[in-house]
Amino acid sequence: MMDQTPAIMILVPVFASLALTLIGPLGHRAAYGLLIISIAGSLAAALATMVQVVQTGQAVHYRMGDWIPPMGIELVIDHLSAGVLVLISACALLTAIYSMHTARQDNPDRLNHYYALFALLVAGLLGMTATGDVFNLYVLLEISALSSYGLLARGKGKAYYATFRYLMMGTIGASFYLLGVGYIYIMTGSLNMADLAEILSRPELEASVSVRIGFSLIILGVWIKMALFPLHAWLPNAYSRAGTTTACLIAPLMTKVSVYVMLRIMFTVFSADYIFQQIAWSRLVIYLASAAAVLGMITALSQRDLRKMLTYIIVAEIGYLTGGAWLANTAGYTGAVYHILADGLMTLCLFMAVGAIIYRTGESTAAAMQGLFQRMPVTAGVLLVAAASVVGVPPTCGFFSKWYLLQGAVKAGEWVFVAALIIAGLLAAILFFRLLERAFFGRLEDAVTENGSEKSQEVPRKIRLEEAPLTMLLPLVITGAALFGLGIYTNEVVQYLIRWSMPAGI
Amino acid sequence: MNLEPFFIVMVVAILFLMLCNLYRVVAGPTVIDRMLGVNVIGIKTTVLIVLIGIIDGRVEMFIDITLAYALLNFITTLAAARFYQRISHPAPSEPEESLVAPSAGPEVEEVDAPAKASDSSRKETP
Amino acid sequence: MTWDTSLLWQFDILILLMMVICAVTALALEGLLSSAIVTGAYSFLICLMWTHMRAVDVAFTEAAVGAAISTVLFLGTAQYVNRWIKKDRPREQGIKQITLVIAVICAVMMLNATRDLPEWADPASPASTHLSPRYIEQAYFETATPNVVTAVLADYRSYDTMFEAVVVFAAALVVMVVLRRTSHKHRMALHLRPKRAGRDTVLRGAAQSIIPVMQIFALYVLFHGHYSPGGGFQGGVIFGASFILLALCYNLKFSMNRFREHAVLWCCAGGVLLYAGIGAACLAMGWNFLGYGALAGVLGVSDVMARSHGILAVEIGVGITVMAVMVSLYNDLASGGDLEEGL
Amino acid sequence: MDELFYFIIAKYNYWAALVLLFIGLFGMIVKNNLMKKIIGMVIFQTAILLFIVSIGVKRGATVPILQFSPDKQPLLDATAYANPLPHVLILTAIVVGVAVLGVALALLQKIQRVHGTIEEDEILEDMRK
Repeated sequence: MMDQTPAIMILVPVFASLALTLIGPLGHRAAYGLLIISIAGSLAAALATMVQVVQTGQAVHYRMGDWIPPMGIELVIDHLSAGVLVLISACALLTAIYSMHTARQDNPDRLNHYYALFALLVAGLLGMTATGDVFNLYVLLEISALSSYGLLARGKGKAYYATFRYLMMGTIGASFYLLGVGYIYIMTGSLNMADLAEILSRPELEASVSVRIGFSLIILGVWIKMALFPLHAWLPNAYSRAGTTTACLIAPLMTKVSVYVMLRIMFTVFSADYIFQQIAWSRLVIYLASAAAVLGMITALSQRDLRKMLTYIIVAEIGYLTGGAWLANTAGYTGAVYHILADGLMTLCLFMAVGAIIYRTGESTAAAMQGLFQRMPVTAGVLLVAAASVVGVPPTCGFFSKWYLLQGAVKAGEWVFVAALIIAGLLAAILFFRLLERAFFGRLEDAVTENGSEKSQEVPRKIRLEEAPLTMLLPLVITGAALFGLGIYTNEVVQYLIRWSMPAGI
Repeated sequence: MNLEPFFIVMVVAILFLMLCNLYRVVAGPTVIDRMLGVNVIGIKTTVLIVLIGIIDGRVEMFIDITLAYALLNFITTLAAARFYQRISHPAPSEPEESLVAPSAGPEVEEVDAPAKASDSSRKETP
Repeated sequence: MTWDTSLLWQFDILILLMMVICAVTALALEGLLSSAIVTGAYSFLICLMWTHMRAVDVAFTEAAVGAAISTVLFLGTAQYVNRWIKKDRPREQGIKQITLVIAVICAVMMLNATRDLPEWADPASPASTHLSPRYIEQAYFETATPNVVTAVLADYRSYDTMFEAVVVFAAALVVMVVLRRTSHKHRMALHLRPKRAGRDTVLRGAAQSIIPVMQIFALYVLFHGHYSPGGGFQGGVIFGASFILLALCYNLKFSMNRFREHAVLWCCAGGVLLYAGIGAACLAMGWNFLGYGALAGVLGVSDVMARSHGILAVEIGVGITVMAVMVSLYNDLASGGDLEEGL
Repeated sequence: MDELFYFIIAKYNYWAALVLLFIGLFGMIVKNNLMKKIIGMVIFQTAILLFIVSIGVKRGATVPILQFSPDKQPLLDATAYANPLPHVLILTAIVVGVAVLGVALALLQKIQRVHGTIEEDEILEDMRK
């Protein structure tokens, strides 16, 4: 059974989504339970795979249908993908637990279908991460994209248009990816990543214009999917109008998996040599990334809506990740990979905290933060941790990823990126300081008067504890603790996972 | 007897005929013209697929496609006709897509005219 | 330079020209109904192109999907939206122009780069010499399936195909989640949808004679996929189209009485379940996921024949899902989500 | 002249696919009506599929379904059959295309109901309110 874990990990959510479609009459509790069990199964399988990878120090290969790789499809789980797989399934599990109340609030009808799409999205993301075949990646990309359209469209009325735009951009991105794969296939005749890597390293293909165009198209497609700076316009609208559970699931994972795909294409299919010597876009990409980081944070600063603010923070974080990956040195790569994990957790934590606030107060503007510490101390505390991590305060994981990224940037001499990292960090500090000041020192009465006329006429409510329900609080606290945990075990993560996945040539 | 050149000539000839249909599809002016044009293109497509099969020498591999075409083409046409049945009254401002000449169109009843007026009624409360 | 008569460049150029014309027209026309119809013509032409490229399975799929399903879905949606494009409005979106300029630059670069591509239809191109000969030479001996496309689709790359079935399943689910309403108070204002008048005797007669033939043909396409173009997807679409035809000739209620809402949902999930279940059964018997060779013991045949049977079984799964999904998409989109009345 | 002719013949298929691709992209980006955007998307996707199927073509090759000699032995000359792999990929991609099309149309109906229009600028106006 142990050698079947890669397949089980992906299949369990698929089967769960099929079952969830059909168990409507059993009610939402059955659906909720089934979802959690299936994703917990995925997490267990992902952990088992990771343990295996770390223990043997070798990638796990799984041949679908027992066909030998270039002919059949294989799953390849190396150190990098093992980490990302655990991140995906863990985040999904936490969100699933968290969804008890919010999902029902957002989906008064068809909750089980909503959960079925939830499970499909998780299966798609896991499959994208585990696969070793470029075309299979496209199919799974479309599965995760399709299910995310369904999930996002369950938001409030304006979500439909935002989702439509996301669909258009997502289709362009995926189609560019497919076209790029087509170009690569013309020149090589293969689809398997390892096989491609071998063929593409031949000298006659290094100078080929078609291969270069194929690479550019794939990267462009992935950039659209991960919302790198000039291509990010779809993201804030789509994510900020989604329901709470949807936002918690999609916001941390979709963009991070796209970044993972970018790393895969860059370093597994192509090689560091090819990208940094032949293509030589690094400078341009790093400028884009710097612009993303700074402009994302500035835009976030100007938002009043909490959820929208967070989506712009994602745009900024994508800048960090991209910049780190294109720095072409060890520290930069370590920072980027570590930041995938750290940022996944951070974003999850922020969205969960904001979701809890919205669940209790029913509004999502910054005014909802007023006096938060008095009403929802645990949520406010976790929010503080997450904010510290985004800003980069030492014991949290956000600090370490920034540290690596800064190191890498300095080593590469990319001063623009160094400046962008520092400025973005400062902007984040200002952003969260403003919020948390309200949360900790603002008094509730101010909020009541601020909220609108009819409320201000009421007798001021007594300040009482109105913490979110336990199913929401528990995942929130776990995520908050994980931010510390990942920070404390940084060395181990780098040593056992990231160092092993370091591509040759950087 | 080698009939291949004959079939090739036929293919090209049918293609030119198709071009004529395409003119009707592009130029319109009414939807019915377009529908008919597309329908004829569909029929020619089935013929061409068989001819390609003959040229390829394995016509049995191509017959299934033509059968599917013949069956499914009917559905498209029928759907378009059904659709037309629903909206068979032209909107007053856009005479171009009408079934009959705009002047001969019957009185606008309830179909397309309320498109603007009923915008609010179509809205769903978000 | 010799040109095989089997690839007529005159033919190609004419069709490609027509395709470009159709594409431009479809985007330029003002009425959405006309646009949808021209898109149908575009689909005919691309199918012809694919037949000519000897991609019969692809052409078959396009014939089933592009010619029938897409157009019907377009028409079903066009009932519920403003069908006329509003012209002459000021354009102020500068970002679009910038994107367009970038796109044109990309186009020029990519056109320029085609010089580097191997020439069209070259048998010595890398794509034709690396993997594909292996498939062609081994598929028959390893899977007992003469149709190499089916063998690759449902065996060598069956993991992809499973997710292909999952994709259509997901689409049905998403459309259901987005569009369908359970509460009756949001029902579409009925004045927007005039009732059909009269009985369509001729149509009903035609339907009665065509639909059984169609369904038998669909089953033939599904089961004969090993030896001729076709397979689960194409057969499923044709079978689903027979229900759509029923709905068009009678009405939606009539076809939904024959194929009920719950049954559609069960079939949507059941097909994928059959597919993934076969894969999981192989896994349980000690092979890897979707290694049909594991079924040899159960079926009492050789490994190779087991693979052949495995292909058939998963094709049936795909067929069931696709059939149900096509019906479900039509039901939802053509009725605006309330399943009251279709096209 | 012969050179040029040869060059055109050797590449025209890729060109046509790319031209269609950019027509579709144009429709997706510039058109104001969302239905037109969807039609642009369909054209865009099929153009890519056309491009990829073009890879599988071989001169003088027949459909990738094995032929048998009179004594029931398969004829296994790889150059005699078109490349099957692109066909497989495109089959999957067509299905994905239909799925996306269905979802896009469903969203379109919802947009019409919520905003009362499917013209992009009017929707944006409606959302600003």
